[in-house]
Formats: sequence, structure tokens, C-alpha cells
Amino acid sequence: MTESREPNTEQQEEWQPKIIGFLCKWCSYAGADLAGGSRIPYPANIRIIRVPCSGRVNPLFVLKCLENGADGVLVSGCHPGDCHYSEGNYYARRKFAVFKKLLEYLGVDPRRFQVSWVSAAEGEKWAEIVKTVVEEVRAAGPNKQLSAPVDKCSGAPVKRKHLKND
Amino acid sequence: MRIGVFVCHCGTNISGTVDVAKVAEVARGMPRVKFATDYRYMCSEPGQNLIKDAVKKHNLDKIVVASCSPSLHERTFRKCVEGAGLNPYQMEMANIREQCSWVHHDKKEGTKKAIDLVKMAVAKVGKDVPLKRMRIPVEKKVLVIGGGIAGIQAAIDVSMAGFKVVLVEREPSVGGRMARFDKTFPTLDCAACILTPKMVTVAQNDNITLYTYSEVEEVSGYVGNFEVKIRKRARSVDMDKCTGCGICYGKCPTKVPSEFDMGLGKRKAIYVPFPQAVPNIPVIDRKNCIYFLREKCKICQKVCPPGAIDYEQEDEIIKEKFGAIIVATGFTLFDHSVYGEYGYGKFKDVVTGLHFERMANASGPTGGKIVRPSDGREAKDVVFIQCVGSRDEQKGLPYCSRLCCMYTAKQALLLKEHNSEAQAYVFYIDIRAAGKNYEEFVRRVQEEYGAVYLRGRVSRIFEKDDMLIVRGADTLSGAQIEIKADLVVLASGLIAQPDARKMAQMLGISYDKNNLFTEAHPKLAPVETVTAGIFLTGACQSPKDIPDTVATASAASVKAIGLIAPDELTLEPLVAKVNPDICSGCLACLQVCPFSAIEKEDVKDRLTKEMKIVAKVIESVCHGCGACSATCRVGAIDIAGFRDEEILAEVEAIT
Amino acid sequence: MTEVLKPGSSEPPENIYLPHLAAIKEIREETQDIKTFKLVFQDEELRKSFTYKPGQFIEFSIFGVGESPFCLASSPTREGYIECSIKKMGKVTQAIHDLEEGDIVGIRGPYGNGFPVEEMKGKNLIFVGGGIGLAPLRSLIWNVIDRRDDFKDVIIVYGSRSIADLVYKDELKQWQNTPGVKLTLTVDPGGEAEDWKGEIGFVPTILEKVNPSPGNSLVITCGPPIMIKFVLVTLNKMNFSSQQIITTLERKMTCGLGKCGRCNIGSVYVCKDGPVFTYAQIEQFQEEI
Amino acid sequence: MIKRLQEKVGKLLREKKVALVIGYEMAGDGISTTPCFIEREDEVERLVWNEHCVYNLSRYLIETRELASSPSPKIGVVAKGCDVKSIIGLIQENQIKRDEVVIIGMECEGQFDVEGERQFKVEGLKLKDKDKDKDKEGKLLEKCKACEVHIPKVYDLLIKDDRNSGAPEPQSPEVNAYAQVEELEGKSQEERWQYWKKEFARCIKCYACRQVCPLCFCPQCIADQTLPQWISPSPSLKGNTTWNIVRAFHLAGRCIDCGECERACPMKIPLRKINKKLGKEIKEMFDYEAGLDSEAKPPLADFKLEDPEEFIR
Amino acid sequence: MTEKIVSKEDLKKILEGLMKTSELLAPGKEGDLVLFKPVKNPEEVFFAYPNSLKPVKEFFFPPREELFKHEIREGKVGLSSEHQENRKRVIWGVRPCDAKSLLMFDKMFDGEYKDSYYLEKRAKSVLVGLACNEPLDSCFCLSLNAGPHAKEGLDVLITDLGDDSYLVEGITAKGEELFQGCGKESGEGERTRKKELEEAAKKKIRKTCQPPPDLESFFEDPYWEKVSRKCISCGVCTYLCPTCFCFDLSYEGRDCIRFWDSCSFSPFTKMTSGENPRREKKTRYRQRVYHKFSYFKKNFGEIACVGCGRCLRECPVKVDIVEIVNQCSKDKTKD
Repeated sequence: MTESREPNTEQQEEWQPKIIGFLCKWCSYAGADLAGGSRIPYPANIRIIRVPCSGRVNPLFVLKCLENGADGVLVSGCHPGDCHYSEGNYYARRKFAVFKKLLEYLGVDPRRFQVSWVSAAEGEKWAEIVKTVVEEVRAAGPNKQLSAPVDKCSGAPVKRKHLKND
Repeated sequence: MRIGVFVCHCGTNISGTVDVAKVAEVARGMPRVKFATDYRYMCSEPGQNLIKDAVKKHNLDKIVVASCSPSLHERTFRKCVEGAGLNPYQMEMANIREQCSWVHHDKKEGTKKAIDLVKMAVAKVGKDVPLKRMRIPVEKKVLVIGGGIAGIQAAIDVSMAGFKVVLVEREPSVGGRMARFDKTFPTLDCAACILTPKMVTVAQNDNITLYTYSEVEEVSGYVGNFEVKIRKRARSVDMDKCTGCGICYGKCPTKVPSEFDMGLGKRKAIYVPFPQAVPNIPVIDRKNCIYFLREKCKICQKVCPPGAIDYEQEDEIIKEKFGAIIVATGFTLFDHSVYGEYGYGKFKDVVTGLHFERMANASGPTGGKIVRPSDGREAKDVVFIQCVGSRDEQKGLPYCSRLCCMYTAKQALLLKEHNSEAQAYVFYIDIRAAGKNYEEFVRRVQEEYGAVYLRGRVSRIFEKDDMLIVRGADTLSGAQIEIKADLVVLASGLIAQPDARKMAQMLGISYDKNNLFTEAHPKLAPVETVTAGIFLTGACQSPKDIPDTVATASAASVKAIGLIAPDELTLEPLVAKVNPDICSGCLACLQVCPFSAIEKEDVKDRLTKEMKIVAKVIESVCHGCGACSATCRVGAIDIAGFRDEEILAEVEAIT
Repeated sequence: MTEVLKPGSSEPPENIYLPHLAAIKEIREETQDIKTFKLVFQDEELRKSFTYKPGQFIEFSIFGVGESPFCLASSPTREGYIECSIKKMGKVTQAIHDLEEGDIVGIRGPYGNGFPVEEMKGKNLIFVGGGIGLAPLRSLIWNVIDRRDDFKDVIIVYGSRSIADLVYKDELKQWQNTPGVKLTLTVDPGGEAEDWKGEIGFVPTILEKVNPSPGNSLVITCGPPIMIKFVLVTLNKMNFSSQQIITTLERKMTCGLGKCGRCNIGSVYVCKDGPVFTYAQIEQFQEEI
Repeated sequence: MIKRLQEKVGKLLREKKVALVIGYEMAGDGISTTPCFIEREDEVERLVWNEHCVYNLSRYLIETRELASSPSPKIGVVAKGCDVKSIIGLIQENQIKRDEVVIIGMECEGQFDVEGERQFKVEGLKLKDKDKDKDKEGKLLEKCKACEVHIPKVYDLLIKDDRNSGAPEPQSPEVNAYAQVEELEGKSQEERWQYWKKEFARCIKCYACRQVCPLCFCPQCIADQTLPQWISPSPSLKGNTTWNIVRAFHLAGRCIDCGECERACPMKIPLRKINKKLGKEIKEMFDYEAGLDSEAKPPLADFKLEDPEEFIR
Repeated sequence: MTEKIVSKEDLKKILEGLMKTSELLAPGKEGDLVLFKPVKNPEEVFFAYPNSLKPVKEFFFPPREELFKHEIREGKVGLSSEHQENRKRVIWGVRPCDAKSLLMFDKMFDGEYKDSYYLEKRAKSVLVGLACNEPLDSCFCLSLNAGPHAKEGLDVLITDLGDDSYLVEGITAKGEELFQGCGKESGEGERTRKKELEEAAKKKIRKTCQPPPDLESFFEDPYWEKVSRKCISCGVCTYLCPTCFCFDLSYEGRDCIRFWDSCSFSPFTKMTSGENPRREKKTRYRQRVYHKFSYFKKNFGEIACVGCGRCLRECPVKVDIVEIVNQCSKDKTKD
């Protein structure tokens, strides 16, 4: 069921980029944990989704995020050679290399989709990357591309009429 | 569906930055959430009891715990909800500490983010399906492939723990390379003295079945349940009847170069490779035996007192099941004939370190004398050249073979011990002596035994007046050097066995570009492979000296024992699953699976009733990495616990 | 020349796609994957005015997820609520199974022709059901039991894969105890338990054993296609004519209004002209059922 | 050429080497051709070959798979050099077996754009003399201009062009196959977005692009799935864009550039321009080209340690 | 019914006027394609087209239409539905075949269950027809009770007389209203000219569609397997067909939407259980043919085809439905 958003009191507030991160649970997620454990502050714009491996991240996830209105997506995994599953990140690297080229070619702002390697020891790096990505996405502005509202068949203005309500 | 949300204060760790009461309050309004509360320490016993009580009281079936990182307490809370009678995999954690309260300082912002994180967890748990841990029976037996020191040690260790082991060796005797050595660095124990007792143990231990002159031919199955075909090659000698008296090879008229002695000595067509061989039972080399070549002779059969010679014997195929496999297939030497400067392997008196070992060995072909193979004259001036093949990306290997520095030093020492007149010259690039007492040893060789160490490469070796002229540079002095040598000993690098790649493919383990087997993780899983249940020891993984080899053998044994000790394997259910109805059979998943956990299957389509190819997951082999799922274009393969639907629910929850 | 049609000019006509809101009053777990949902319309007027026939169906809407057709399992003789028994199969049914009492859903309908209850009066009725196929029959069975005098003997043969898969377990007992109603239960071989008192065997076999007479009788059957197929063979053997056999057909019925174009069999739209057909009608169809 | 094609196909059928041959016949308009399925020897006269045989018939191989496993096992398919690439792709992805197909390779000098007639009167475009007519280049399909496989790389039978008997294989003109892609690459990000937005807005989700594609063989396209719903089924700018991105990505490293998607699209969305771009990138980044080797690992199911990663932080 | 002669200039003025008072839709070029779109400038209105790529059905039965929205707050559900403003809509340049197709839509969307979304749009629209002087080879309207100058379903018909003047024939009051106060009476010469044009156009239509009377008995014929073989099961023919109306309903977020669907697609009839009565391609193709030439006729008294020829022109593999329908009777007699 689609729950309606909370009353939009925030609308007046300044726009804040919304970023979704897909982090592999062995390296990057642990890196983010380390950033937490080390109390390294970074912007609160990112929401992390934990995945087993960067190789698990289907490029369609990224597309879904952008389509649903996320302003940026960050996929982060282990450095090459460090993958817990030995090769997952290599496959991810290929997929995202191609996918990124595709999005760019279609005119999607490249800042909206980023990839990083962050190890479990790189808490600092994680915080830095979040900062950078947030700033870049902020500069890119609200995502009006893939999440553009649907176009109406004809441009006729509409009036809304409540029919049923309890 | 009735979801319960439990928000942890973590003392003030979370509540300092996040308004936990507000989070719980908002959570109460989330779809399908029937109960939400906050508590000071959720992971504490009262905290866990709070969850259990709420499950009962509010009839909850799915749980969200908003607290710290799942890396820390996922196990705790899974156990907790399991204790409450729920499926442990219908619990999700929202990491509002590491990802929120500890990194954000603004309470309003922190609270807002914490709410989002809870929302995601609620959305995910809503899609979670109950999962069951998998249990599979385990064959309590270990296969060790390779009967060198690595395999011997592994077999002994496993057998000592009370488990059955099958040790397969392709040579007629176990012992491997180490059996050829004279003494071992840095302690100079006699190799035979320390190895032979182990070889005997292998032969005599009831838990160990030894198949020599045998090879592994096929491996199928998966962790806990490997099915292996072993080819026991025909020895032409009945092992049960043979007493090892040795009359047969005493009388055999055919002499051929001995492989064991690196061609420096001879053996018969019926032979044991070396006196201490285990089993001490000869084998007929059918390629050279007169009977097998011309159907004549039969002398050995005539002289054999127990009548053990059996010319009709055939290869035997043994099929056995194993719970774990230890791979100890060892190494071979780099072929230096690629190097023109060392004479392309054509000069008889340019030999490898292993030749030197055989000569130095008192029971070897020269009776312990270091001689020139060309004329048998005792060698006086001997040049050792290091890094032959190693660390040479152009013609040789990119890596360092690790033990050449040490064995060269040892051989320089042995040279002097065998002949006090002799002089050793060692051309080296760097000395790598990074083991316990290694550096001291090398220094002793130089200082006490007078070995001359020259830093530099040899540019050419040529023959002159039945001597070898070794021309090189001493880069330290900058001088050009020419040494007139009786013998040149090359410290050839260690490389993978010629059939290593075939072996890896048969086992379904990965190998690097040098055909060395790849460990599952270089640091944290150095003896595991990506294929569950298959472990590595010794030089088949990377060049290792004896101490390291023995250490990895014991490590691999412990891993194998740990695997087969329980009656059943309990596996996490977070594995891939194929929907055969929509699988297109392109098998891209099979190609990306790092664990070979996917196989091709022919099935009848449920609806069209036509035969088709689909992918099938071997659940006990799958690690749940998800590479298959992300590669599948149809979305026919999904990862339990991280299903597409669950991940997309998280996305949708916050967008 | 044709004039353009004129809808009512002031008020827009009723929106045929807009569901009525209904609250889930009660959820009963029938089997592991079947639940019965009792629904009460939010609108009080509608609660009174909503009438339907056994065999009709509704479009059940989970807002934001989707809409699916389900037959009405309740009897119109029990007023004030409707009931649907729903098996967990796909996206919508899964979402329905996740619902809790008190949740609000959307209902459009009733649609379809329903069973010819009037024609059944004064006749012996033989109900043959399998699995969840009992749901539409239940509507009719209660209807018959509640007006017991209008009908003659009632025979019910109902089977499922196993005891656990039988639906309406409590009601089966009530039917059994109703005078003039003969209920035979069966489970597939292997689906029984030690204390099972019913039959063991597939529905067509048991039907043959029950051996109802075709005289002044109608057979109403509903269940998995494979069951129906063999039930027909059995009935044929017992000399039932195809006019005497009534069943409901299943198709993907998206709109329920005969408009969306997918549930037709020939020129007949299952959602509008069905889903109840006599076997005589079905025999006329060219497409395979 | 047609004569020999008919003879060879007749022989295949007569000798029961194939159960069915998929080829081209004249369409009702007397200009274009249409796919046809020949099962009997006496039907071979329907077969034609000309510059309007644009369809990639390998698409039908999957549907006839069932037939291929019946007693008379093989399916013959008339294939141009480019079509053979998709046959290789199908073998590579286990959709068909090489020994179940008889590839009747056609030497092809390029296909003409019959579709030029669309919307307007059918006139002017008549089957002209086989001799080189002046505006041939002008009518040549875009994809044919940079063709490198006038003679298929793999075939069981080859029907050579009569005119070229003995002549060396026609040389590909020096054409930049990626000119259109590069032109678009040269534009600004915003310009590219506006361009594609306008194109995708027209999409009516008829899925002709998918249905005509020889490599879109999934039993249930991801676009038709509801659990989860990856792509909204209705045509809207948002859903259309997603669909087109997914379609292109799912063909990355697999598309053999037959251009059928773009040709089939009634709304004339320049789909080939996207596929081509991905082909270019994959060639540059991973040194892989689709449709050349049925034994090769697909590039997205493969990796090299030294794969590019400048885009990764 | 009045007839008038208007000049090109007059038409432009009328268009300009309509733009202000109504929503005006007319054909325009988009690259090589001719599509109906809102008119922003009368200059862009394109007259010289055989027919638009998409039929005008999209303005009554949009490819995607929001039916209602839902909102859930604290367990309560609110539903709201949008209704388009009742502003007059003029669709300019409708070909007679497309106009006729709308009469079939009327039958579908009216009846026992009245589809307000369709009917509202229908009621507020005025159809200005443009007679076909240059039909295409693929047109076959004549054999289906229609024709290049047919008036059925239109409110007004314009015929281009070729000399920058147009004959305007009012058909309904709604239509005549648009041309009030402009142009001049038509003369005999002009009427003759129009007749000539009509006859000439009719002569150009050589393709005929002659469904056999015994189509029903053909249902199980292996013919369908054979003729459907090359069909690729895409939705081109159905989506571009002016008489195809199949649709699907779905929720997208908070919107309940209706959108085009096609009987060519395999999932169209696939049930959740996986069962699919029309899984085989042949059954789907047969459904399309039978729906048009048999079922619709049975239910509504006429063949659901107007002979616009779009399906022939746009089919990616040149499946010729007319040929298939005509042939199936011949085949019958042959066997």
C-alpha cells in the first residue's frame, strides 16, 4: 500500500539532495561503520542499503532509485582484489562502467550516479566520499530527469474532484 | 502481517542525537507496524526480553530493531526473535548508530534520518520471507591430493583427529620434492631423517588409505559430498604379495635414467624410486620394460619369491565420497632453457639446485660427491646463480620464488662441507632471507664458509677448455667478472605443475595467471578456496619453504576437520534461487559465479511442457554474493535475504 | 448520420472504475495459503443496497498494489457483509494475505452472471468441488441451506490434496449436520491422517462412488481444470446431460466490465456473460477451455 | 542468385537435410519482401533475394526450436553477414545449437531503405536494375554503409552474388560506423537529455523493438514482470525512458547491430544509436565485439583485472 | 446540412479562432512522422498527408489515463478522481476511416457499463474530417462500408478541391457551428469537382477485404498456425489500429491508471497461476482476426475494421491481415 508522505511542512525548507547508497556488507558497509565508530561526521543526505557485494547491485536498482526521485546514487564495494567473494566487484566494475556510459550518453547528469571502492579500514575515505558526492549532487540540483512526472496526453488543465472519502 | 519496531537508545549513544521516542512514534504510523517502542539497551537481556514479550503480547510476526550496525548485533537479534518463536530471518536492523547518531550532530537531522532508516527496514522486513537454514549430511572423510610433505602432513593431521583420509600420489612413492633433498635450511637437519618417519606414519596409520601411482580423475559433488574418481595405475606388482625384498630390480636387465635422481643416476625398468620409498613396493615402468616392449624376459616374475609380479594388472578406478578435499599438488621447476645466457640448458655442467641436492645426498647417485655431470670430476669452483626465472616478467615469472635465496645459501654451505677445497660464488639480485634464523644463516654461509656473494646478473656462460666461464657483473663494485667454474648451479624458480590448470578446472577452484591456485582471501582465508570444502596447502598455491608448507598443511587440515566434524553442515539460507519458469537458459549466471555454484539443467517447462535449459543453484555451494542475480536479465535468479523485491522496497520507502 | 453520444451534461456519470471502500472485519485462515476475508462496506447505504448472486465476482483492489477478481464466497442470504476466500499466488494475493483486520480495501462489483438460482428450485443439487473451488459453491450452498425448502436433496462431494488443504472446515461439519444434505469429503491418496474419517481418492472417483442419480438434478462443479475434466467424464458415464452440468470458468478478468478485451472465449466475455456456464454452453465454444 | 538459392533450398528439403527453411518472399506491395517459411520443395519458388531483404530471420530460430528437436532436426535459415552474428549470439547463449541450424549465407552488398515509403505514397521506389544505380548509396541503410561482413563469417552454404563471381570480396567503404554516435557525444549533456526525452516521449510501448530483436529471447521479459515491477507498463515519459534504458542495457555486449529494433519502431525512435554507443564502449573498454565467437564469454559476464575504473572513486 | 466553399486563408482564420476558444488538435510533422498534436500555430497544420501514423483514438482513449488517485493516511483511505475541463475540443483533419472507428468505440464504451472517461471526451469533441483524395495502396476502406469521402462519425467534412479552395460539408450542428459566418455558398461546379475527386479516390483503392462468411468454421484450421508464423507478437498493429480498444488497469504509486494493452502480447491473457489460454502465438493472432471479423460483428453487428491500412503499412514483418482474411476462404474451397 502506498502510504502518503507526511504532511509536507518541509516543503518550505531548503532542498536537500537525497542520495541512496548501495554498500557491500564486507568492505564499504564496514567502512561506514568505522566512520561511525570513529565519529567522523558527514552529511546526513545518504541512506544506505546493505547488500552482500557490489556485484549484487543490479544497474536496474540504480535506475529505480533515480526514477523514484533519488537525486543521486552511490554504489560502493571492496577494492579490486579484496572482494569477499573474490570477483564480485570486478563484475560490478564492468557493469557500472557500461551503465554509466549509457546514462551519460542519454544525458543523465553523471554526478547522479557514482561508484567508489571503500575498504573496511577506510572510515575517513567513506566520510570524504559522502561529502564529495553530496556536494556534487547538490550542485547538480534536484533530479528532474528520470523522475520527471508523467506527461499528460493533452495539455488540458485539470480540476480535481473528491468523490469518496472517509 | 504484524511488524514490531524496537528503537534502542544505546545509552546516550543514539538518544544523544536521535529523538528515539519520536522515531518510535512515527514508526507506529508506518504501514503494518502494530507496535513500536524504545528502550535504553535493546541488546541487553531485559531489552531482548522486551522484544520477546511484545511478540507474544501483540502477536507480532516480523521485527525491526533500530540500533547499531548489523555487523555487531544481527546475530544477537536473530537469535532473540528465534527465541520468541519467529523466523530469525524476518528481523531487520536499522543502523541508527554508526550510520546516524555517531556521524550526525544535529538532532533534528539525525531524527529525520533515523526515521528514514526505520522506514527502510520496515519496508524490507515487510517483504522478507521465512528462511530455513540448510542442513546437509557430511561425508566424514578427507581426500588429500599430492603426497609431498604438504600432503603427508595434512593427511597425518586429519588422521590424528580421528578422521579417515585418502592420500593420492601420482609417483610410485610419497615424499615428493623433499625426499630428494639432502639437508634443510636453516637447521641443516637431514631431510630424510625428518621426512621418513612421516612417510612411514602415512603408510601405517589405520585412518589413512594411501594410493600411490594414482591420480584423481574426476571430481563432482559439492562441499560435504564430493564424489571423486581415482585412477590407480597398474603397478604390475601385486601390492599384497610383494614383500619389498628387492630381488626383482636387482635382476632386471634394463637400466634407464632415474627421474628421482634428476637423471644423474640410473634405475631399472622395475624399480622403487629411492631406498626409503613408501610403499616400498616396486613398479614396472611399462614403457621401458622388455616384456611390455617385446613380450620377452619375464626375469622379475621368475625371481620374485612371493610371485607378486602381475603383467596383466589393469588400471583400477576407485570411486569414493569425501567431505573435504585438500589440494597439495606442489610445484615444478622453471625450465631455464629459455635463457640463452645460461646456455639454453645445453651445458651438462649447468645444473639446477635439485641436481645439486641429489649429488650432495649421501645416498644419491654420486654418493654425496659434488661432481661435474659431464665428466664426473669433483667440482671445486661452483657458481650459483639466483633468480633463474623468478622476478623476470619478460622471459620468466613475475613473482619471487621465495626459497631460492635460502637453498642456494644452504648449497653453498654444503659444497664447502663436502669438499673443503671448494669455493662457492653466488650471483644474486637481492637476498631475501625473511624467516626465522634465515638472515643469520645466510650471513654464516658468507662469513664462516667463505661463499663469495656477488650482486649482479650473469650475462653469459660459455665453455672453454672443459671449464665453464661465467661472465657477469658485480654491480656493487661495478667490476666485470669472469669466473672459471667447474659447475654452475641455477636457483630455478618454482612454477605451477604443468597440469595445474586442468586440476583447478576439475576441482572448480580458481587459479591465477601463473596457474597457481587462488586462495579464497589472501589474508583472511589463505588456505580456503572459493569452492567450499576445498583447501590448499603448499606450493601449489604459491612457492613455500618447508616450514610454511607444513604450517599451511596443518591449517588446511584444521579447516577440513572443522568442516567434517559435525554430522551435518548447517548453511546460511542466504543463497541464490532460480525461478525455472522464467529462466532463459543463457547461463550468464553460471559464468559469473565465483563458486561454480550454478549448473546447467535440462527441465520440462511447467507450462509449455517443452524441454529447456535452465540454471540451477547448488545451494550448499552458493555463498550468496548475488553476482548471478545482478547479471540475470530476466530476474530469474534472486538472493534470499537480499531479494530484488526487498531491496526495491527499501528504495521505495524513502523516495 | 450518427449524432455524438451525449452523457448527462451536468453530473459526470458514475465512474465504473472507482472501487467502493470496504473494511476487513475478519480474517480466517483456511489453509496454509488460503484465507477468507470478511468485508464490510464503509458506506452504510451501500452495505444495505449491495446485492449479488452466488457465482458472481468482485474486483478486489489493494490500493497501490493492484486489482484482482475473486468470486464471492458468502451467501447473499447473509446480509451486511461479503466474503472472499483467497489463495496466495501472485502480487495482489500476496498483498491481500498481508492485510490485517481493520485495513481498508477497494471493491468493485458484483460482476458476472452468477448461478441460475431460480432454475435450481425444486431440483436435486449435486455440488462437486476441489480445493479453493469450493468458494463459489459455498456461496450457493449456504444460499440453498438458508432456503432449504426451495430445493430438493443436496449432495456435496468435496476434495483437496490433503486434510490441511480442506477449506471451511467448521462449515463442512455444519453442512454435514443439515438434514437433506449429504456431504462426502475426500483427500488425495497420501493426504490423509490416521484419524481421517472421509474418503481417500480423487474427486471424480469418489463422485462415481457416491453415484448420484441424474433425474431432476443439476450438478454444480468448480475446481482445478484437471479435476473438472475428469468429473465431466464421470458425469457423462452416469448419464448426466451437458445441460445439467454447471461450472464457472476462469480467465484473466481485468476490468470485469467486458471492455478490456482479454477474457473472451469466442464472442463471449467470461466476466460479463459468465463466469457461470452450463456445460452445454461450453461445448459450443470453439476455443479450448 | 535467386535461382541458385531456390535450387539449394530445394535440395536441402528434398534430401531431408532440413525440415524447414526460413527465407524471404515478395510482400503484397510488390516491392518489399516478407519472411516466409518453406517446408516443401514445391514452395521454393516463393523464395527471393534482393535489396529489400532487411529482416533478420534468426529471430525465428528460437520459436522453431521445438521443431528442431523433432526427427528431421534441422532448420535452414537464409542469413546475411549481419544476421549470422545474431545466430552466433544465440548459440553463445544456449538458445540454439549450431548443429540444429543450416545457415544459408548470402553475399550481401547492403540493404535498401524500403521504409522510405512510409507515410507517403508508394512511388519511385521500384526494384531497379541490379546494376549499380546512381543513388544506391543514398538508399543504402545506415547500418550497411559500414558493413564488414558482406560475406557471412559462418555458413553451411554460401550463395555468392552472380555479379561478383570471381571478384574479390567487396571492400567496405571507409565509413565511420560511429559517426552518428559521435555527433551526439559531442553535444552537451543537457542537449543529449532533451534529444532523448523527445524521442522517448513518442514511445507507445508496443515492444516491437523487443519482439523483433533476435536476442530478446527471455521467456518473460523483465518489462512484463510484476513482482517486482521493474518497469511501469504504461507509456509515460518516465516509464518509456526506463524501458529504453533497460532494453539497451540488456543488449549491451550482445547487440550485433542488425538495426531491426529501429526499423520495427513505428515511432522511429533512433534505437540503434543507443545500441551502437554501447557496442562502441564495450569494444573500447573490453576489446569485445558481439556475434563473432560463439564460445566467447559475454563481456558483462567476464572481467579482466585491468578493466578501466577511472570512473570509480 | 450545408455546403460551403472556403479558401485556404479562411481555413487559417478558422483555425486561429478555434485555437483561442477550444483545444485544437491537428496533424503536424514530427520528423518524418505525421502525428496529431495540439496546434500552437496554424502554419504547422499539415494537410498533405495520406493518414496520420496514429489514429485519433488516442484523444478519447489515451495510451495512458489516470482514473483515480488514492491516499492513505492513518489507516483511512481517500479516493479522488480527476475530470478534464469541459472545454470544447476540435480535432481537425480526421480521415473518414478514423471517424468511423469511433462509432465502434462508442459501442464498446457505452452500453451496460458506461465509461465516463471516454464518453466525456467524446461529448466535448468536434471532429472535422478531411476527405481522402490520395488513398494509399494499403487502404481498403471501400470494402468495409466506408470510403475516402465517407461522412459517418464526422461533424463536418472538408474536401480539398485542389485550387486552394475547400468544400466544407456540415454534418452535425456541432460541426456546422465551426464554420458559421465564413466562406461562400458552393456551386454546382465545385460539387461536381468534389464528386470527381471522390470517384477518383475510390478508384485508387484496389485492395479489398472480403472475409469469408464461414469464418467460424475455420477456427481449428492449421491455416492459423501457418499464417501467424511470421508475426512477431508486437503491439504495432493493435496500437495503431483505430478500432482496437484493449486495455489494462494498474496502480502506479498512488494513481490507478488505464493504459493500452494488446492481444498480441502473451502476458495479456496470462493468469497468476501461469495458465494462459492464449499462450501460443497462433491463438493470439487468430483472436485478433476473429475479434475484428467475427466476434465484434456478432456482438455489435459490424466488422471492427475500417480499412485504414495502418497495420499493413507499419507491421515490422509485413503481415497482411487482409490477405490472410481473404485467403482463408479460398483455402477452404481449395481443400
